[in-house]
Amino acid sequence: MACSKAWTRHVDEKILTEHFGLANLYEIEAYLERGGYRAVTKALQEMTPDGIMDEVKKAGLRGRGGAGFPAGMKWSFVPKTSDKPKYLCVNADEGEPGTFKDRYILTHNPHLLIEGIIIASFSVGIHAAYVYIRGEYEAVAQRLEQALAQAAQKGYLGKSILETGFDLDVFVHRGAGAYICGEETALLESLEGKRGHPRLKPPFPATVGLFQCPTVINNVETLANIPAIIQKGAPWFLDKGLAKDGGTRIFGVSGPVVRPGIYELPVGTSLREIIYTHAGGLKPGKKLKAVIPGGMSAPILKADEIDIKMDFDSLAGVGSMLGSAAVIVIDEATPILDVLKKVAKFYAHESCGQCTPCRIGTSWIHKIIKRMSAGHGEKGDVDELVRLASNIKGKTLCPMGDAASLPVLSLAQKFKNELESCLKDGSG
Amino acid sequence: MIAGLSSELKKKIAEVVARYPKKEAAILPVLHLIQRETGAIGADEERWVAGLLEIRPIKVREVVTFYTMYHQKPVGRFHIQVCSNLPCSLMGGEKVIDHLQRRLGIKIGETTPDQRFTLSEVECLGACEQAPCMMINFDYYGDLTPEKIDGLLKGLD
Amino acid sequence: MESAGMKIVIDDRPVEVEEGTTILQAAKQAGLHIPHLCFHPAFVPEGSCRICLVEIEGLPKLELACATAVRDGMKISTQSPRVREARRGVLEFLMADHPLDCPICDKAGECKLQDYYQEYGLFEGAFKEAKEKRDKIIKIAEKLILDRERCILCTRCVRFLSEITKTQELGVFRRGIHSEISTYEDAPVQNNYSGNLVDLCPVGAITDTEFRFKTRTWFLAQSESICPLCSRGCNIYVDYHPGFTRIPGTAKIYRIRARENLEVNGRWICDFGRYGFPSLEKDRGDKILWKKEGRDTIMSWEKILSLLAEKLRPRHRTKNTSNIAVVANTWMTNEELFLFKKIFKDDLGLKKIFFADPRPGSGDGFLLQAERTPNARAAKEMGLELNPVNLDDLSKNTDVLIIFGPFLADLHDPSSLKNDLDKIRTKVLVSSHRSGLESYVDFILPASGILEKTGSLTNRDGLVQKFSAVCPPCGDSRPEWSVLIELAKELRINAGYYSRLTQPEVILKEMGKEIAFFR
Amino acid sequence: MIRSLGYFWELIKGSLITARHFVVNMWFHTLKLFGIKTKRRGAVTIQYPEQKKALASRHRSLQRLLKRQDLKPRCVSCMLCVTVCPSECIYVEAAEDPDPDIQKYPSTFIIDLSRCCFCGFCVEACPEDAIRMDTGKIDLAQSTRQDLIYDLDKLLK
Amino acid sequence: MDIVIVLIKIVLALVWFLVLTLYLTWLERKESAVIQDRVGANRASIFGIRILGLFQPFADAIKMIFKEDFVPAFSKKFLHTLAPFLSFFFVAICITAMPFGNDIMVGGRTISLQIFDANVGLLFVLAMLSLGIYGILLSGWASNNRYSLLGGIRGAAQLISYEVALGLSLVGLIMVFPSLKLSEIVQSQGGLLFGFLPKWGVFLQPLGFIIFLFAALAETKRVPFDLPEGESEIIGFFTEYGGLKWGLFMMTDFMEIIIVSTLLTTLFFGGWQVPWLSADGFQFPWGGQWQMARWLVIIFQVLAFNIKVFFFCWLQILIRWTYPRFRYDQLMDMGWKLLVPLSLVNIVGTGLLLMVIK
Repeated sequence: MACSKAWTRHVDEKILTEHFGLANLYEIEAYLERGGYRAVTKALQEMTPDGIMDEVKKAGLRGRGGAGFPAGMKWSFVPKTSDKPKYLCVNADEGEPGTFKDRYILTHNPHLLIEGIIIASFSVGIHAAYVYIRGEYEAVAQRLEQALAQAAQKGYLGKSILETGFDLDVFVHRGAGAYICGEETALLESLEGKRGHPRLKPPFPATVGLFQCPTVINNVETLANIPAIIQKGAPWFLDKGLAKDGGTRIFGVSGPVVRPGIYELPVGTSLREIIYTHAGGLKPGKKLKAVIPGGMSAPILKADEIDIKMDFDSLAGVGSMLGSAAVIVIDEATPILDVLKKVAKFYAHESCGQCTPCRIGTSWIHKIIKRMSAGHGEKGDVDELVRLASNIKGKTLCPMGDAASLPVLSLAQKFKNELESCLKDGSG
Repeated sequence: MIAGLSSELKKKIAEVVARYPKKEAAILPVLHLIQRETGAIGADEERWVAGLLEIRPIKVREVVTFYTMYHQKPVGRFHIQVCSNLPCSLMGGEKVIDHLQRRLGIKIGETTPDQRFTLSEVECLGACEQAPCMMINFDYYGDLTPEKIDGLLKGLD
Repeated sequence: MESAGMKIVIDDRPVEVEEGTTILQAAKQAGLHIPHLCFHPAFVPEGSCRICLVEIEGLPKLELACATAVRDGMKISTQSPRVREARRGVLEFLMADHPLDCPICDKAGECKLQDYYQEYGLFEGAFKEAKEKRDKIIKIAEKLILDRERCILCTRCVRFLSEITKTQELGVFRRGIHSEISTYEDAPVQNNYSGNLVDLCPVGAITDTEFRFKTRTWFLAQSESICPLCSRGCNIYVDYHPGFTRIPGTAKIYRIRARENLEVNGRWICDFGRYGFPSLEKDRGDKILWKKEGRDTIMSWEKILSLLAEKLRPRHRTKNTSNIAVVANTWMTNEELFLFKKIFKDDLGLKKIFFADPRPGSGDGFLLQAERTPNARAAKEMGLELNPVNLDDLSKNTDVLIIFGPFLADLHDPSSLKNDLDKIRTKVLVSSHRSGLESYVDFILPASGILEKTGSLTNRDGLVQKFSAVCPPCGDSRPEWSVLIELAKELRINAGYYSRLTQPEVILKEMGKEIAFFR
Repeated sequence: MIRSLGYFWELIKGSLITARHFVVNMWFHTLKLFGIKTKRRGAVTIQYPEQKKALASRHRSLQRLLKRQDLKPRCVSCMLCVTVCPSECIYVEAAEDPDPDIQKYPSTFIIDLSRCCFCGFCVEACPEDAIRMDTGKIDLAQSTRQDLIYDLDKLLK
Repeated sequence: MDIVIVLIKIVLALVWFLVLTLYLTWLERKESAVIQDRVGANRASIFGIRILGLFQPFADAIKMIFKEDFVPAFSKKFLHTLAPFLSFFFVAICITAMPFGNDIMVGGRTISLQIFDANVGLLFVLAMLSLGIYGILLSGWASNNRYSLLGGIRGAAQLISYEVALGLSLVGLIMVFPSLKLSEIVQSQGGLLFGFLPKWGVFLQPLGFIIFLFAALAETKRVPFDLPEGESEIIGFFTEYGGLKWGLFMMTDFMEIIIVSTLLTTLFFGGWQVPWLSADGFQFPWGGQWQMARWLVIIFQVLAFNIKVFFFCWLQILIRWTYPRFRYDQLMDMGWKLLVPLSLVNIVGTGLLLMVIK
């Protein structure tokens, strides 16, 4: 690994990241030493599938991918009786700018995920799981494959795990560079070997998913939480976080802060605390201008809005969202137009091109912003951006339309004055 | 070019194909494997893959053109992909690109005449904590500064 | 479970529909049109155009009408300000990436995008940026041209080729704003149903070299008809240009399009039928000729029919009709075959009745049939035997020969045809097309082409389909049924019976009385 | 009866008016005949072919077709003029131009002036500003019908 | 020899008559143009020579000659052709009775400048004018067109109505100049009234003159009285005529103008008489005289006749271009309720006056 130093930095010991400090945690021996696979043993030998599902439901584990859908509920949607095979897809297509938590889990503690996969599959009755990992994470994928091989060797995967008669195969599937494949139906399409075009919902993947079969799709971080829940119980997990939103979250902090990195903190930690206490505040000489609290698709918060609890409901209350809990810090020296340009370029580039508002709307917005940043902005362009973004919002096939429009909307509205000062003055 | 696939690779491909209930689903990993060997996915490779997975070549082309990681034309020996997305550009991603362009004497999307380097600008690489970052082939390099880049380039090969 | 009726309300109209119906279908039942571009009833909804959004009471977001199944008690609004605003927004996006070249677009006038813009758009274009440049003239099939700038990526064409023909010649390449429809390398769309892509394309992205630039759609009169080129009997639209008064030759058929009939052809027709229409208009005979002593004399219908009747009548009186032979064909309509049978078989009691039909081709296993004649089934149902022409039998002891249709010339080689026909004294040809037979016969009666007459055809599955004339008869020509009736009247056999049969509808009714099949 | 006779006086008045006109105009005519120039003329007539009145700026006269910079006709043969023409005097046949930005050009463009009613709808309808009625030619009489049929060459002149 | 002289006179009179007719068409155009501030016909030219459009009548004539001689279907061809000739003939014949000047002595012969000096000359003229109605009726009927027929009937009704007034208006005149011979009527207008006023009919019969003027205008069937024709809207008796036959109707119209003018001149304005001009020169009432040669006097007189005729032609054209058309009831009212009673009053008044003077 060319820069192994970079893979470990500023880690807070918690549920998921407890042993990240260990250099060889990804080796199964090291993992077993630390009490690994005990949860699997407990789940498979002492618990019923429904019991596991109930425990996860009670734990208030919400999806860590972005939408925050309760994980237990998701599992229960899968029809119990179905002659079709069922599948588990692990969403490791971490493409949201600002997000890198899954990479940490996969590199440092792949067995935690494998454990989660085994428990979830057992609970739902799945015999094949695919980990859809983004194409750029080649090294990560290799490490995961290695971990899988080790787990299989130790009998935690494959035929009749722990002699319970439960079979499970886990495969790694690498994407090839498409942000849209982080959307669950697009991920399925991609996994089926097609273009990553999101599917119409309904039918939901829980009933018609991968290869037209019932499918559970969970984020890496979500599944990585499962072993702790099984081992320590739902109340313990719930206690770590908030009433409806249990556990901890891995907050990834990037931007000009003193200590960028991941921080596993209880759900509901305030944004100010994350930035100033854990990440060490901004670099010397920089001043906070704004924060994007949940990955690029989350609406931006201004510097005076950071006294907010980082959980789904609180952030939704101020018109933003927790998303993947990726905190991007923006300093005073950065022009908002540059931020907007990056946002617009990203979504124009990553739109899959299937549905009209996203395909044309994102590129239109990008063209306007390009023009503005080239100094040819005209009066009314900011309002035009707002209008176009609202035309995309809520009208697209998949959530990417919202993801593309929300940051533009929030930037254009909250920083209207700054943006308008970039326009040509006069009626232009 | 496609004829010269090593038997080892063919075995690997067969193993990958077997992982999926439908052959078609293996297209992404198979393409990855082939591209690693051939450098790009041209029409020959597409037809070969289509034959292997029992689909029409057009389906392969659809997939190849959709995903950014497949190249229809070969790239240089070192494919330098620099992230220019928000977290990286906050930390000076543009400077990295400018420096690389100057240093390699090529623009974004171009390959050096000696086929050593190809420079690409990519969206988020998922390493925002070490911004600005870049990827040379599949290796990540973070916290880049012009000096560090110079050192890296020198160390290559 | 008995499919329970779902009671829903669309735009204040209560409708009861079956379970599983989508909102779009339900609205159609209620008589409302919800705009849609990517949706086509033959395919699984894709939901990519986003123009069929409707508002459902109680739901925060607008939902797709094409893919959302109704639930009992749903209240749907297809015209609320929110919905209209959303459609307008979608149209604005489509327009931003669509060249506004309606004046030279062959789809103009029947373009969905135009229609919807008229209904929901009508805004000043806010798009000030540079439009995407794309390739405009791409030959994707022998007769199809793709204009990528006009393409709105509804992917109907792609889905048609993968779901209906299963040939998958087209695909979507690249992504985002750069997405484009394309063929693979140099493999063009090559199947017998490629023409349907033009009908399917909701905008003018795929056009047809046969129709491209020829005229504008609003000049065309659209008539419903039946394709006569094989025994499938596909339902078609024939688009006919009534012509410019001052410019001769401008009144003509410009194209054939598929007409929906799920019983027969679904929503498609084959290219053989679609592009076969020029043969119907080519080489038309339009003059009534009598080759009196080798010289062509132009005659009137009254005169030539009475001349013919004079030749036939004495033989009928003397019950000496064995030296009369007739050749029919199954391009004739039900009514004509019926009259033919009535007059020649029943009334005149002829024995020498033959059929000359076009040679069979090969079918394609989907719509196109090997049997290249539209009405063979009817002849069988009527009890006519489809005896092929045997030239020896035909010319032996024959004095008068009446040939219907031009096909005899294709079936026999000219020299033997001439030899055998020369043995017959009086030869009459009733034909819509020139085929070379003219030079062997004495009387030429021009018949109207199949698109110029009204009547009915029976397809191979025994479905009787009525159709009406698309355009006026060419020149002096008359439909065969009228020729047959006039001839029967001149022969003065059963005069009362034949003079009642004034219209094809009347004849069909009469047929129904006599032959159970046509009831 | 007597009352109605009042119009006799009006009749005489009327005659006097016309007579006055006659006398006055005749006077100027006579002066002119003897070559004496006067400010006022005996008649307001414009002697048409020799003297011409300036046409109004909105006048409509013989149609012309405009050209592009490369001297091709601007017309894209959209046939909107054909559609809108109330007297059906325009006939257009389209052909394919090799330039994909033009695509369609008229291979035949005929205006039958013997039918034209100079309503100017064609000018209004034209989306390309390819036809105009501003040539100022209004004396269009010809001795044969054929001469009244203006084709592409004549209209482009 | 007499026959030769008569023939010469006929030729001269006809030439005069026809040339005047032709140029009356030109005059009408020009006069109307001048009244209306226009220029009028000035285009007809021979080798580029225009001279005020004087060739216009010839151009018209050529045009009419070369136009298709059209006879409507199902009409009587003969009658249809005859009608314009009848009209033309009956008007043309009237010129024979007109005295152009005093008798002249050529080579010991006394030649009257009149073709045919009937002793019922006046009645002859009136009779011939009345016969013109046949042309109108015939054309209306023979056209096989109900509009033409109606036009013809309107024309006949109008002409007959005004004929009455026309005849009656002259009774007073005949009583004053007790003769029907036109030459005598002219001769007797040679003297003076009250020693200075020419003894013209107009001074002796002012009311008669006015009635005659109106009735005569009505007889010419021109604009205020053009109900038989009404070309612009009600359609008249020669709708179905074209070319030369139509031209004949038009010529008839103009010839009627001339005939009416000559009648007015002859009956009311002293014919060829020039005031105070006797056979050997002017003898002014205020004393003094101009001696003149005999031939000069004759020329003066003929000239005077022509000028007077010309004036009335001009006047009629002026009237035609001044007034709008009558309504048919107004026309009939005026004829029967105004002109006829007035002319009767005129007769009675003249009779009483004559009795008193005697």
